[in-house]
Amino acid sequence: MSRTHTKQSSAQALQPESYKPLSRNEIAYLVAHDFPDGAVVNLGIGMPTLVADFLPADREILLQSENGILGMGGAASGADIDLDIINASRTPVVLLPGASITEHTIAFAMMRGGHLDYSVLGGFQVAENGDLANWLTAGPDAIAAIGGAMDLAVGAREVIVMMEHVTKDQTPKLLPACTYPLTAAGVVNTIYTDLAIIDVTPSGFVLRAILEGLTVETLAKKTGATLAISDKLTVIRRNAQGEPVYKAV
Amino acid sequence: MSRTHTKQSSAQALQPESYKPLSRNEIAYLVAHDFPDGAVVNLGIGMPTLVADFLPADREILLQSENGILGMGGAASGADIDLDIINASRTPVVLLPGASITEHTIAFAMMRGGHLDYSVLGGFQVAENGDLANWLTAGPDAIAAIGGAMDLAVGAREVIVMMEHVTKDQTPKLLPACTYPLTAAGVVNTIYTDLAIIDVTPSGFVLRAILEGLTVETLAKKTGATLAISDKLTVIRRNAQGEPVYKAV
Amino acid sequence: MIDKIKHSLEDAIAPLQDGASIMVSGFGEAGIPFELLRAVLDKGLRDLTIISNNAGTHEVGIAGLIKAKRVRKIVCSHPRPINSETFLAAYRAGEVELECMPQGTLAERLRAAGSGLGPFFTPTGYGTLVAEGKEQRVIDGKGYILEQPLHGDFALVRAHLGDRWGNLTYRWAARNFGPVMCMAAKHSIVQVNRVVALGDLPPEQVMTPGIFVQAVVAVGGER
Amino acid sequence: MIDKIKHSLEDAIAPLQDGASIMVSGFGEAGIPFELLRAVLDKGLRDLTIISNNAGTHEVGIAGLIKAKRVRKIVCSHPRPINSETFLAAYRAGEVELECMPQGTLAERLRAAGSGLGPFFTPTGYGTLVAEGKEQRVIDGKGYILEQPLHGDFALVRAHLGDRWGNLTYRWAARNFGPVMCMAAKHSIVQVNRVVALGDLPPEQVMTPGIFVQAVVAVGGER
Repeated sequence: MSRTHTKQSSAQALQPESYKPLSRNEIAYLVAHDFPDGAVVNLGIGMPTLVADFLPADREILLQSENGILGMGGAASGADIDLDIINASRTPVVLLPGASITEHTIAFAMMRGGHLDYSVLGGFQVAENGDLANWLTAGPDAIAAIGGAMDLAVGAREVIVMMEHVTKDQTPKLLPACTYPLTAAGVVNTIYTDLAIIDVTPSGFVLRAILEGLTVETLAKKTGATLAISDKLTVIRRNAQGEPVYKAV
Repeated sequence: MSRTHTKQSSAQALQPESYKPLSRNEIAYLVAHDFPDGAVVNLGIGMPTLVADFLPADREILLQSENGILGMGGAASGADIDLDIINASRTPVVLLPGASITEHTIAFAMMRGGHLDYSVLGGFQVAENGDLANWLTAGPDAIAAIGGAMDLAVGAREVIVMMEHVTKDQTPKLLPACTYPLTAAGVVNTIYTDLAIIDVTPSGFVLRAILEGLTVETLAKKTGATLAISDKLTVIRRNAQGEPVYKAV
Repeated sequence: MIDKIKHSLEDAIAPLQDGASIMVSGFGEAGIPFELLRAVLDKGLRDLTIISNNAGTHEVGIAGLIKAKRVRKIVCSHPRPINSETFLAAYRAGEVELECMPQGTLAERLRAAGSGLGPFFTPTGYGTLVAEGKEQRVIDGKGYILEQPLHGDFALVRAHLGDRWGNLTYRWAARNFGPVMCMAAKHSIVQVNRVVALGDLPPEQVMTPGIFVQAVVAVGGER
Repeated sequence: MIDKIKHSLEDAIAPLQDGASIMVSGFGEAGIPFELLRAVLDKGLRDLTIISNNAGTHEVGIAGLIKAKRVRKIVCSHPRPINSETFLAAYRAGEVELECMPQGTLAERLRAAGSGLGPFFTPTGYGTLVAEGKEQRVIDGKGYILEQPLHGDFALVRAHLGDRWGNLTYRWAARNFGPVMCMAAKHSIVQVNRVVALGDLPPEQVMTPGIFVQAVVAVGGER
């Protein structure tokens, strides 16, 4: 698998506090490396799709797709491309040995029935009570498009959201309550952003890891709701290979 | 297929009116010959199972079984016996070319979802409003055993009941209302007994065909509810081959 | 003799009429019955309700019907993946109605219809706009909403192999909505890559039993 | 690495405890996990709730457990096919409780549990004793009763081939309740005739995807 996360633009201006936000690939790398061996995971469309490229080679992690595939490998190329073997984003993929195919009701029974260990979704907003909004902005001409997001959000044992910490105009996306229509209520367990890893607990947001060079105060300003600090707070730094890491080794 | 319906006991005493009740095999023969070509049929346990032996060779009739088989053939023998290929009565059967196997929820979706043309069931009692009782007698020590009967009774396009016209002690089994617990309410379309063929219509029982030698008056006495007579009433007689027939040819 | 094989697309879709509700299989481009949809377009049918995961892409398939103004309403889970401009333009112009629901709810509503079940409670959509106007219930602390069976007049489905009883197999993930739509529709019409002799499909490998299928037509083009 | 293969029946059933609710696959003798049931008997487990289509026949399998007074309750559709004397005697002696329901309702309640759905309306049993005490509703002139998902701690299932991810195939009509019970139980334990290498089962022919299975044990005896 390619590790293009090291190719991020060095032209990006550093913030005054001298931190470099995580790239989308770096966020994906962190998510990928937090899955335990044997995890069964669904990667939603958008940013979560990147996670497939960073799964650690020393763990067996099963990828499920809403169109009935369990055991997806990476993107297909050349003669391996079969237009009847695609992921949820309609990209041709390969099947791993051990893969299986089912029809649609079983694919969604896997999600809704609690059989997935992790569901990884993109997000517009997450509220401190775990509400997720990721399907419809509040604009008057917005056209509904739900897809599999609501099913993915209700059934998995752990729901992970990957998103930028703030919008392009610096509006916080972690909020006391979502202002956009909900995808599901009270479901999010953990949020991976370009600045931090935050757990959603019964008492609200708890900071698990913060990007190196960024102060908790600055992060709190970029967060729309109260941010508690974990006793075990760690720093996300880039190791000698340029890979983001945050756990004590 | 064997045609053992001709082997009925000739020791049976004839009634004063000189009629010979249809044997179970003869009833099965009549039911089998009323299916149109292409019909999809489920044969319940008990007397309905006999119908499989009399299906006309010039019609293609698909047999469905609640344990997931569509396209059953007759009983298996010798090397064809496979204990994983059985009908609802647990008898080893063969599969016809074109047969398919499904798991249990799909097998019952076929019934409940209205995909079967005919469901053939045994009966303790049938009421003039189409209520069927065939699973539990009213005895104080009766032990419930439902099986597939209730599902078979609700979903098929036509529900056919095969039973003796009266009990061993001459109590009518066609009644104004069932006294035994119901299998399903208002579902029966047609009843084939050892004496007659009776349709269940919105206005009650209508006699379609009556056994040769039996008077309508006698039949009415053996029937616990009002019995209307069809404009097209015909007689069930035995042809030169000893087969029961009732339609003008 | 049971013979569900039709010898042309026109014969296969002969029962369709204006105003019909039509389920259309497919996810992405896998499993979409493009040839049957083209025949529906050519037949000139109008005022259709289309039940499918998407609302068509580019200007073919469902999008072709929308562009020709043959579709009154789209019932789907995701009407705007990439290349959905045909639907979006028609929707903004008020030419087509939209009913949007979660994908798993779409699949399960079809299954309830095909299985003879009534409405069912699902947790998907509880606490969201999807729940509005629907019966809701909290059971053991978890919220559910009541969803209705989704019936339809016809299904147009793409499968791989089919026989004269209507038994089907599908290729890989082109299976998706095919089996449940064959169950749910009153009359299911299936285009296959190849018709095979009765008995050629191993009984254990049949993915849609023929009882759920009314017509099979070969379009060739086996991959 | 995912490796669900267990090397003995004892290992396979190690998580079972007294008082567990256990789904048991099979219809007739096809698909009954006799070897696993024997291991449950040998382990000495008590106070079990058994969820299965029948209540066992002769003195083996479920009937063996009943005879040894290990079963508190049977949840099934048909407790008295031929050769069910063991259950009938125990029931009449008050040694075992019975919950009896229509077979299709049993299958569908298991499916609802495995699919994360709440209760559902079914027409089966409307107007009968089965409807007593249940919520009822008439929709478009047809009566329905509300049935609940049927959860269970464990499933004991017999399949044909299995791999280390838990993917399964079944032989012929021995499939019956296997797939839906694997979905419905918290922990599914499957005896197979043979363990095969990962990748040996063609993806399109897998009948139970490994996600629904927690343990696979070979018992040999391939037919």
